[in-house]
Amino acid sequence: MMKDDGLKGKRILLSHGDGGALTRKLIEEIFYKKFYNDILIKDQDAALLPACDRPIAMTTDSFIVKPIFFPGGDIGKLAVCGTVNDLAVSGAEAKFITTAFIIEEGFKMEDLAQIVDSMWQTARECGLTIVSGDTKVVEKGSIDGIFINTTGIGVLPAGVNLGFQQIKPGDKIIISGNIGEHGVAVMASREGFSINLSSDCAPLNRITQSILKNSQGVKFMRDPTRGGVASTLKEIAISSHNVDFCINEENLPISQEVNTVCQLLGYDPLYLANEGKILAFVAPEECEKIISLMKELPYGENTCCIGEVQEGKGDVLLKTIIGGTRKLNLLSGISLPRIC
Amino acid sequence: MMKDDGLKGKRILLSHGDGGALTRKLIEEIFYKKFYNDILIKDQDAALLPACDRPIAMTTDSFIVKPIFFPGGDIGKLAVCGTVNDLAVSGAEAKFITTAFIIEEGFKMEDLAQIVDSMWQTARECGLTIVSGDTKVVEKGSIDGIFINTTGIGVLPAGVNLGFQQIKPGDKIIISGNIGEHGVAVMASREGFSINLSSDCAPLNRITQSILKNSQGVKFMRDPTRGGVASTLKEIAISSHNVDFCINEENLPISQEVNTVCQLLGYDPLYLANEGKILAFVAPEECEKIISLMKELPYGENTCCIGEVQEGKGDVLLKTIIGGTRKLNLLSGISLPRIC
Amino acid sequence: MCLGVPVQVMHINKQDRAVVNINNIEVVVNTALVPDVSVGDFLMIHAGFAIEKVSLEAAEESIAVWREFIKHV
Amino acid sequence: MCLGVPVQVMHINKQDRAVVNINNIEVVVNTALVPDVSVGDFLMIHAGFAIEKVSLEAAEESIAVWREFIKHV
Amino acid sequence: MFDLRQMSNPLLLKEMVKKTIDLGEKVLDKTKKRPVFMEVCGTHTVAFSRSGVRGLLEGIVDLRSGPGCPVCVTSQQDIDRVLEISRIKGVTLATFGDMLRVPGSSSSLEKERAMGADIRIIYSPLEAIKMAAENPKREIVLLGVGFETTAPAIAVTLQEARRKKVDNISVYSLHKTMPNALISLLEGKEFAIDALLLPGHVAAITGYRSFDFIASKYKIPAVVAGFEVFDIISAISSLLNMLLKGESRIENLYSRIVTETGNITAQKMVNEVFEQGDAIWRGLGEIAGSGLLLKSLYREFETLVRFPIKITEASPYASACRCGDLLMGKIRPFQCNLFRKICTPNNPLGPCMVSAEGACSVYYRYDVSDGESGYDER
Amino acid sequence: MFDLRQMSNPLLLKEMVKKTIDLGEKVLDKTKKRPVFMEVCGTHTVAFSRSGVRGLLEGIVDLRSGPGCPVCVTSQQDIDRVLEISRIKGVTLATFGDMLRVPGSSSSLEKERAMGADIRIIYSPLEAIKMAAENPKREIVLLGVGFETTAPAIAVTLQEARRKKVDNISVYSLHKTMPNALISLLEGKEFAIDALLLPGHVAAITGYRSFDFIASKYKIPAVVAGFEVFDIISAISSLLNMLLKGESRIENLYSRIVTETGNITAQKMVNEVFEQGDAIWRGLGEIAGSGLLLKSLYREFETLVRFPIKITEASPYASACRCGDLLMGKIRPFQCNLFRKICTPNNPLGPCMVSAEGACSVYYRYDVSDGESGYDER
Ligand code: SF4
Ligand code: SF4
Ligand SMILES: [Mg+2]
Ligand SMILES: [Mg+2]
Ligand SMILES: [Mg+2]
Ligand SMILES: [Mg+2]
Ligand SMILES: [Mg+2]
Ligand SMILES: [Mg+2]
Ligand SMILES: [Mg+2]
Ligand SMILES: [Mg+2]
Ligand SMILES: [Mg+2]
Ligand SMILES: [Mg+2]
Repeated sequence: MMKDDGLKGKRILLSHGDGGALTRKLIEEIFYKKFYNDILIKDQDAALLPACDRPIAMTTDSFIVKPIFFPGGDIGKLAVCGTVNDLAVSGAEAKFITTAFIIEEGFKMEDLAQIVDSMWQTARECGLTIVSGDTKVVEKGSIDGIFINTTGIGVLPAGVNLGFQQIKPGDKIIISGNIGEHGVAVMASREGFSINLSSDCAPLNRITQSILKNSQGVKFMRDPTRGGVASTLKEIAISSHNVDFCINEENLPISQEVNTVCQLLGYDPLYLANEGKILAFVAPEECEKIISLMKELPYGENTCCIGEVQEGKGDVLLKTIIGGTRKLNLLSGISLPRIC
Repeated sequence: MMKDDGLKGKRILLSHGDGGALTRKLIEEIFYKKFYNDILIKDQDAALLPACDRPIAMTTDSFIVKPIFFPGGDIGKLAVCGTVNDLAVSGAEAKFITTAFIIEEGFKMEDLAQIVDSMWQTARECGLTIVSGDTKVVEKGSIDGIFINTTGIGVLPAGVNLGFQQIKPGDKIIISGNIGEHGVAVMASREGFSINLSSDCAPLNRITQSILKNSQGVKFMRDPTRGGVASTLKEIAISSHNVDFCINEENLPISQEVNTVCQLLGYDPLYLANEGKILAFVAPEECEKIISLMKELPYGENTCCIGEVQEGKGDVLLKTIIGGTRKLNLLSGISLPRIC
Repeated sequence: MCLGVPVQVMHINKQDRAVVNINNIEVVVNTALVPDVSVGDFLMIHAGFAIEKVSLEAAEESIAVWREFIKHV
Repeated sequence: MCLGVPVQVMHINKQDRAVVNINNIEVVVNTALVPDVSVGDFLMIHAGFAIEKVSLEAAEESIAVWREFIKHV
Repeated sequence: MFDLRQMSNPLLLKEMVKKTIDLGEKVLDKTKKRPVFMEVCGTHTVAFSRSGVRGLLEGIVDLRSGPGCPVCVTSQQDIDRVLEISRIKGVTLATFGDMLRVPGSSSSLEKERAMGADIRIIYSPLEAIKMAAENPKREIVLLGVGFETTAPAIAVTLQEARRKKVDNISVYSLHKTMPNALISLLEGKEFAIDALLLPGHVAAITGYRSFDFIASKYKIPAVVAGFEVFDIISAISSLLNMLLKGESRIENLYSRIVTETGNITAQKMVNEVFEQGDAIWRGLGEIAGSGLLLKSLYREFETLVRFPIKITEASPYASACRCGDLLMGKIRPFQCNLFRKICTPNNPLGPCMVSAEGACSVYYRYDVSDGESGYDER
Repeated sequence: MFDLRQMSNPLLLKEMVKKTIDLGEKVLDKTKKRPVFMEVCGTHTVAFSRSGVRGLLEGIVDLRSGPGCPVCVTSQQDIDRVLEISRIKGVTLATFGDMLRVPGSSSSLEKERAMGADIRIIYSPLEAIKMAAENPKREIVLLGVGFETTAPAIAVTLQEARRKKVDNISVYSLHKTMPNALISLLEGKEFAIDALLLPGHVAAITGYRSFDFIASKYKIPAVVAGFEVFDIISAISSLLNMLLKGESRIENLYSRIVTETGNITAQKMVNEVFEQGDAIWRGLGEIAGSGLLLKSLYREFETLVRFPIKITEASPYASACRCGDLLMGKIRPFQCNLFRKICTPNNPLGPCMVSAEGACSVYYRYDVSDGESGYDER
């Protein structure tokens, strides 16, 4: 985005959050300037949305990231993608989103404008309408910059019925691309590594809608964010019935950059956050077709099959490159750097 | 609520927010324990809600309050009431709500349980279902305790059509009870005043649904939260067309406690937050009936008419007790205590 | 800069502090500037300090004058 | 407690610091424990410190022994 | 026992307004012009506008604001110094809320806080002592702003700091005193005010005799008045009465608080800690003997000794800002061309639009009429 | 130039596994029981489990963990002291992440942080110097945990602190050294391990000759090995070979890094800063000469001198916790009755379930089999 020079040097003041004249000014000059649409600008206590004859999906998330601007995105893009993706993996078409900002006194106005711009760009890419918002300002030092909550609703297309209970032995497990890139990109920019890697932060709704429309083989999807691929797989394994998931280490798409940073800092890429990836469980006979559908679309180019479902008792088993087997579990304790 | 003694001495750890095993434990032991319902416990990325053949209302707000527990409520009750009331004043029946917590490392587990309990109690009172949630934990010192975002959706009953454009000269302006009590209760407990006053924090959906169902005379409603009655009236006056609002100072319901604290600290009660009040604009011929409907219901006992709409150019005019006139404006600058 | 509030003394603490009451709200004020204060006295408070006693008699007198004036003039 | 990563020296700074490279990622490490380091050397890094040089010849030899063994035994 | 709330009886007050208007009309009959009164004190400015009394009486009296808003009369150079102090590492600035948004040459305390300065709003100067005790590694600077009413509180605070051996507190005193400022006003060539409403709480400290010179030397009628609606109507009525009778006296209408000689204890406290010095008043310029500076006995608590800061040139205000004229009663706010059009509380061009007591801010927020009705501008 | 990545070639590694199993079967044929090997170093424990090598070879070798996880062998009393230090006002504790969740008698650093202690995770001890320089008003306590590999880094850090005159940093040294701990183990009455895998990075510092006594005095075969999959398969293969031939030597399989005499510079650094002292090892008890304490020359950097803390009685661990037996190679984790049932990473009853290198935690997280297959427990 072109930075708006009129905002240079301006800062968020506590008064911007008092619900009075300055709040109104902020809303008009920063938020409405980008988010402008017929629903939002009615300026009601609640946005009025059309009736909906299909089941509705609804999800919420708060976004906190340090640094706020990172290679491949910023907290604004993250906040829209995060909610779009939760709707997408539940099978829904994302329609409407609300945004709630908590901003630290002294936050740079031009940074806020840039975040708002990237929210708007991302929402537009996804065909989302931002229908309602909220802004709170807190005293300097009482948060670290900015937190954003987004809550989204979407519509479930006819014929879509995803769920843990659909997952059956023989199903294939697909991931839409490289693992751990958000986690590593954010960590590397925090630690000041010079590294040529961007966060994978991206909206996945086009991918999910494409495979749901063109194949009956999709059983279940989830986006492996906090806790990474390993925790997400384990969560699904726990909730599903009488299955194990068998993952092939040699099929895992992990870039050399990610592997190297993990080695240096003592992390495991399987437990690092992804912000633009889908894990999909699909019927074996549809697997190839679904992979090619995903590879055709942006953000799905590196899609591959990483394993399959077997009868079992809720374990996630990783076949190592030398043919050994180890388990994957829920992340336990924050993923600390370790020197052990 | 009875405090759960098993939680005594326990604190929120960073690991509770890592998306792994401890996050799951927290969700199950604190959140699901109270919020349990068929939609929520499906544990999907997005909650699945039924189709809806009427227009949908949607609203979001983040809640930050110091102290977190105050006379008359806590941040949990506030977070549910705030969103229920935004839906209520837009005319909708509140149906589903999402909750997103940002919690400081070290927050007391029993306090969290108590907040969750009061959210649940309030949601139950309103007939709301909590359908989706999110929990983030941030480092000790990086926020002040807990922030909660709630986003709600509701259904607009047939025949309801509220809007600024309905407000016409001659309409009456009603408030559902005493002014400034949330602001004063919170401030007094912050300053350590011993004072016999509670926050007005309350859900207003029963009141709004009752008057919408039983009268065609409701033109517009709003809840005068941040910025108070004065800012809310002025906002409405700005958005409406060719009207002034004339308010009678002698009709304003303000308790002696509120007046006194305001005198002591140099605040104006008209600019203090309310968390359980409605400002309603109603047709003059329906005014008496609507007032009696409101007086019948909990939280509406002190309803009264405070003024009326006249032709004009967007001013809010206050007739003082001695017959003078002054204007009310948007709050400008945080409402500081002043000694001037 | 001269907002003031009249309050009544409920209790006198040591070292220039008194508990005062106004409409059933009690606060502590500094009485260093009004040393001869007694329980029951009315005080004018500014910035947490009592700056002077309030004479109810004088207040009553002021009103009486006006009432007289309104009635007879 | 003994995680280590092999890296290659790209540049030697004064006062026991060197820029090292691993898979195109560059980081600065402390070389106080390996004073005679040269550009191009491989180092084993632990906790931000080079703890020893890595001999590529020895590594090559170890593999050669195995290849021999696998081929002929 | 008499109940003070009787003073707020609306019926009584409405009657008082009526009588006052009757009286005003008699004055109009006699003089053929609306008399011009000045409410010297900013707290009176607020009381007139908030209660609507100003509007009710605008047909009979042209009420002007004076130099009695301490925030407004603080010079830009002093504000710039305060901002510089707030930027010193390790300093916590304790200030009354009124000062927060006042613009200096290029910033305000509110903006400095957003940039990271540690600025705390206090209700009472005593909180600064608590703050100092609780934060022994920080330097608390107490911003001393106000007139004779506030200065004693600061004096007591410093005495308490000394007694309790709290040594990480200092005061930056911008305190001002009324008499010399009034003299400067009254001596002004263009002074054209018919009567003065004097600040009641200042008089509570100083005694009403301290204002005698206004009547005796300058022959201007004046009243000492409180801040209730009852008080301000009484004040106008009394002044009209004097005008009608051609008298010029100092009348004490605030006898429930104000005595001839004032609060001797408070005066002693002030004299122990402060001494008279010169002060620069925005609009009025430098006035000899109109400021209160710390005595050398209290030099250890002097902020400027602890933190010698450089004096920078203040950049001039928006040249069209008429705060100066306003503070001398020459104009009313709407006579400034920027008022409401460009200058608003969210975009204040002068301190009179910022302070809660500043005339521009008060008129913007409360007043319906621009004061033009009734008799014309003269 | 030779590319180190050749070591990770899956085809090669798979062949190596095959050959090793062949060899193992010959040993089984000869001895009629699975030989018991101990991987002394926790980093090896992780390598075996994460790669799946442990499972692949479980038919031919019973692999036990040893006392080489520095977090696990830290005594409870020492952890309680660390917790007490973290609670001191003004102290910032700088620690490797591994220590954060280790339970003391009634708390952990993670819980202390939640209660307000200032605890920072570091990657390298050098960060502590930066921290000290940037926070001159805080006392940085660097927690020195680790074996011979880590001690030189702490030594260099303290020398740099002295050179840079950073005086708000101190070290609480819980450093331990391997040789005397191994002797204590080998001298144990119940010692029943057939061969040892020695820690490669410790040997890089000390030289492989420092382990000679294992073969010469105790007649146990041992290899010094690195941490790649290539290295650990090589290690097993080499030990099996020695067993088959009835040899007991120290073989250096990590010649790309480890020399006979080790890193002389690093040894000098350690000797300048540290001296040998006694240390309490969890499970092994007090072992003379197995700890590294600051020399009096560096007394100024000694945390315990700066903050004398009282020594409290440590409350005993869950009595059924078998970390002690585990660290001596007497059992594998699943033989503890609490393992997985009650003791899990979220509810760890002993440090072996907490540390990333602790055997219980490693087995819990990675291992599929419980090591029971193949030949039976003996
Ligand atoms: S309106 Fe603004 S510019 Fe005009 S005198 Fe007042 S403060 Fe100055
Ligand atoms: S499983 Fe737990 S209780 Fe058992 S030995 Fe390991 S750490 Fe101790
Ligand atoms: Mg979500
Ligand atoms: Mg999500
Ligand atoms: Mg998700
Ligand atoms: Mg809001
Ligand atoms: Mg809302
Ligand atoms: Mg709201
Ligand atoms: Mg609202
Ligand atoms: Mg979430
Ligand atoms: Mg004043
Ligand atoms: Mg080791």
